[in-house]
Amino acid sequence: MKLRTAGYFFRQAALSLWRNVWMSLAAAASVAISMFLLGAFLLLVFNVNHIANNLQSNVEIAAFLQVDVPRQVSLHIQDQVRALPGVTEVTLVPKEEGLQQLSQQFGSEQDLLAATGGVNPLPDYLRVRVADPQSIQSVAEAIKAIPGVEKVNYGQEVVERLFAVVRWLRWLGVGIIAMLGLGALSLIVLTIRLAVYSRRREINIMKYVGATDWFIRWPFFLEGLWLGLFGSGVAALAVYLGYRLVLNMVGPAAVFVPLIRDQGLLLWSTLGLVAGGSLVGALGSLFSIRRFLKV
Amino acid sequence: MKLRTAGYFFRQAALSLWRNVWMSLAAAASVAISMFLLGAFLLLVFNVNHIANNLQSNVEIAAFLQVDVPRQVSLHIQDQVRALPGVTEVTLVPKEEGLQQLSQQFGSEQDLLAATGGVNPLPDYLRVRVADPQSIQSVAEAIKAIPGVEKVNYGQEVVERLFAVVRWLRWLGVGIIAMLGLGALSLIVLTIRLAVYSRRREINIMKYVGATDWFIRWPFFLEGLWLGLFGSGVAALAVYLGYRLVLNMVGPAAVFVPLIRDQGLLLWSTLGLVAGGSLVGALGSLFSIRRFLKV
Amino acid sequence: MSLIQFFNVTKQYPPNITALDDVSVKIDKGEFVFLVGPSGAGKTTFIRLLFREEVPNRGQIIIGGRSISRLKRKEVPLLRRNIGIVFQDFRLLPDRTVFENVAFALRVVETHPREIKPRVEKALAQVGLSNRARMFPHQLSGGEQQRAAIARAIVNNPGILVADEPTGNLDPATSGDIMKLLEEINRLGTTVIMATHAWDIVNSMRKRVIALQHGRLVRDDREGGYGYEA
Amino acid sequence: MSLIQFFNVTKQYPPNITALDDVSVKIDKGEFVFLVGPSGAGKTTFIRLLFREEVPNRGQIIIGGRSISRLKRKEVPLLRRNIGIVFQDFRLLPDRTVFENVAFALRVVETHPREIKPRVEKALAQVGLSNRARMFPHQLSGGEQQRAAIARAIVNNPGILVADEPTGNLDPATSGDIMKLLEEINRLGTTVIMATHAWDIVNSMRKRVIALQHGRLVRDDREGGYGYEA
Ligand SMILES: Nc1ncnc2c1ncn2[C@@H]1O[C@H](COP(=O)(O)OP(=O)(O)OP(=O)(O)O)[C@@H](O)[C@H]1O
Ligand SMILES: Nc1ncnc2c1ncn2[C@@H]1O[C@H](COP(=O)(O)OP(=O)(O)OP(=O)(O)O)[C@@H](O)[C@H]1O
Ligand SMILES: [Mg+2]
Ligand SMILES: [Mg+2]
Repeated sequence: MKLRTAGYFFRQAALSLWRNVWMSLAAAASVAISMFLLGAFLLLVFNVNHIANNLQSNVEIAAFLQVDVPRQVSLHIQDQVRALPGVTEVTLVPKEEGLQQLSQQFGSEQDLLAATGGVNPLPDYLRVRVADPQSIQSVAEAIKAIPGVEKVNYGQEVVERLFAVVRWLRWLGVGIIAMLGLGALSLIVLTIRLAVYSRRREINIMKYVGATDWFIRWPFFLEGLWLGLFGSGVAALAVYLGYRLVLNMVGPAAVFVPLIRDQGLLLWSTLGLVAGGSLVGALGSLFSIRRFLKV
Repeated sequence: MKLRTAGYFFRQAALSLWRNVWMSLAAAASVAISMFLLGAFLLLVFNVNHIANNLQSNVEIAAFLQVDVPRQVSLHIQDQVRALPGVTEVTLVPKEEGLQQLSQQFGSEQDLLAATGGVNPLPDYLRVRVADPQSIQSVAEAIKAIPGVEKVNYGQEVVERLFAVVRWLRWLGVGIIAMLGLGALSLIVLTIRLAVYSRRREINIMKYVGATDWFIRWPFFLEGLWLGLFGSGVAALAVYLGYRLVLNMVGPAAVFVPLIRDQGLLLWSTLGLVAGGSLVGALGSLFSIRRFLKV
Repeated sequence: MSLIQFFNVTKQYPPNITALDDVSVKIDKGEFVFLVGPSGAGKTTFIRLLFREEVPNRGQIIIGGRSISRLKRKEVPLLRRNIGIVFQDFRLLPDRTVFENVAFALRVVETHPREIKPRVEKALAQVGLSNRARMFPHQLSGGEQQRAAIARAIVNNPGILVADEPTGNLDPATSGDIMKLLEEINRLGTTVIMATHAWDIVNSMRKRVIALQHGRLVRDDREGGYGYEA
Repeated sequence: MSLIQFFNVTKQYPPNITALDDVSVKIDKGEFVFLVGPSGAGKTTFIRLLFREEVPNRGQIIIGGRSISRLKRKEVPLLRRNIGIVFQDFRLLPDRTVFENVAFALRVVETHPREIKPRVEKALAQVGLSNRARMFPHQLSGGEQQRAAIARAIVNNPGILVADEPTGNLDPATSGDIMKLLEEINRLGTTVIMATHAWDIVNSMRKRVIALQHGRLVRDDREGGYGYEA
């Protein structure tokens, strides 16, 4: 292929899009809708995953010390726990604070201490956070092995439950993305096939006049590429702006819904959409004219 | 229109689908994919809503009685609470049981009672469930007004938070369904437009030979209807079987993920898909030929 | 009153092509008219105006006493059903068989199904295509497609038969058969208007000849021959 | 050795139509050949086989010493580029202008852009279409489309020019011009094969005539006239 022929292909693809403008728009709109849905769900799944991670890493271990351990030893144990691999944060809750919390819970602050005759029956305890939620069990066991620790509690049942739900959510997310990805792929390919189908005669004529397969393919390839690029560009823009809008709207109220605010992810996923859409458009187009080239 | 003409239309539409079989399949596949996505997410949103409702109705009120209230009075208060409108279940947790739970929590059962000199510092409390999660606040206030109740706790913060998340989830669900519905609608209409577009010459010729607009429209209407029916039929079947599969797979393990197992909902939503798909197909087809009839 | 009247009809195509230029002509019921002229003279345009594929930019066309530019949208099909047309480019429905293409002209007027088969078969026999009834247009030779188009135009016994170059793809023998068929139809009362380049046919039939050149009417002879020099 | 050779070529279409039946013929370089025969005789089929739109069911076709049934897929375009073809149904690209349609035959052989414009303009002038260069096929009259198709076939100075009914939609004067053009091209060394029903042209030119009937070769005269009775 000579270079000037490439120029001709570009002009030809552009002209063709323009002359079949109505069809081009329909195809591009189809790409845009599919890619928008895919993009929106991609972000949704990312966010759900993010929230789930958030929830998981909020899980704490409560390590109750023996009741009769002096404060000095408590502090020492705290240091020991802090030195364990995977531990990120250790807070010592002295028994006085523990009692206060308990009293508040029952709504009878003074009574509780009074009722026990001024004796605080509670132990000191440590609140421990770990870096990787998956390591929580092993850390808990390591803490339990430290002398002076009476009991370790990380709400085993609840945590297991939470982890199960999160695992389930992740699979669901992967499933949804796979489904939508496949759906978008098929929809784009089908659309481009229909668009190419309505021009099958044109392809035949080119062949009869002596055009090689690649000579016919190139402009269609470029057309598909541009349809994909344009359609998924619109989709990416919509996803981007839509997400910013959601961030702004939910923004202040969403302490409970910690959305991803990382510009990088947003940028990469929109770029991914555009790249994917263009690729599918171009390849779909190539693939679709194949059967009409056999003359 | 004479009746025998109707028969002709039916045959014509069927023939046409068959003679453009490749295009018909592409269009039907497009309908099927769009409707499948819509259907799958419809069920997903229904289920998320169901689970959220479930979570909400699991919220309990803990009503702590005054420490010095005798057991007799506690039982009386329990009856009073049970009589409140909206309350479904009231369990009395005697202070002995309370202490036992607390002791277990710290991992030093005997010590706690011993430490307090055999005196139990805890109050009795009631665990209350309500029918409608929205009424939890008013029920809590009513309970608080009963003499002998010291403090009412329903994890105000957590519940507010849960409710906010659920509200957010509901809106998200509505948004997703609206978006997917619109997307499916547009995709189907665009597909059918492309399919009709490739037959624009045919429509012109019919007009030139003296066919009235309705005479041309009818077979296209039927074609669109069948494409929609077939495509969304396949989608509905896939959704139905897919959901049954998920139920079976998740089935035993999903105490934590209470899915809807109501056959009615499943049936109605799949029927809705089919009806919607057919309608959109038929109307999309009618709408698409309009511009080619103007000759 | 004449069946077809053109009053000062001008038809321009964008950007600035005048396909018909101030043409006035009257054609009576039962006439047989040849439309001649060089390539691009406006013959096909004349025919397109007749069945309202196009509307004139200026002037009036009256058919059967009605101005066809004033037809309502719903009345256009009724006009067309009374005009059998053979298109220069055939315009057969690509995904229907020859039989169905011809039958279509009967279906649009909701002919009883029992009548359709014999009438289509008769029309196909008249153009010599009986053995191609089950084939699709793309499976036919050029001449066969042309004959299928003729069969569709005559099957409905229209009041007016308009044929654009109906023998362009036919050998002389088949052309002769088709001309005999058109004469026969004309004898039974149908008005026939035929655009053609076949000077031998025009010269041998000695019918009315309307000649166009550059969109202008340059000659209108009762019993003319081929030729369009002014 | 002859440029084009048909050895016992038979072509059948489904279901059971024999379009060419055991045809053997040789055409030398530089010849001018008329292909005649009634509608459906197999003329277009003969041409389709030449440029390999179809392949024969039996027999061999040799062009320039190579069997074209044995061409590899990549070689087919090279064959076609050396054959200028005027199709009976024109086959112009609907969404390109006349200029672009003609230029396309140059583009596929990657002609230098500077050369394209003058050569296309020359070809359009030869068929008398210079003033229609910017228009689309559907905006042309039948004869103009035919001439555009002829311009596309000759622009590339092909070694072989095959024309299927190139004057079917043309008036006698334009037909005459086109025939002079084809003769001119032939004189410059191009082999011309032309299927036609125009008995007057065939009779007046006295070139080689190959007559087909029902797919069989019934006559092959050095300096023949129109006619296909065996
Ligand atoms: N849709 C159109 N847009 C622009 N110009 C057109 C259109 N249709 C026809 N023309 C032009 O109008 C002129 C008359 O065309 P018309 O088809 O009536 O010629 P004709 O007499 O039928 O010629 P032929 O014998 O070649 O078929 C031609 O020059 C043609 O280029
Ligand atoms: N694709 C096809 N499928 C089936 N039959 C076909 C096909 N193409 C052509 N035929 C048949 O083959 C025979 C020869 O066709 P061909 O087109 O070669 O005739 P022709 O000599 O060119 O006729 P004309 O002068 O009418 O163009 C015809 O009877 C036609 O019906
Ligand atoms: Mg014309
Ligand atoms: Mg032919």
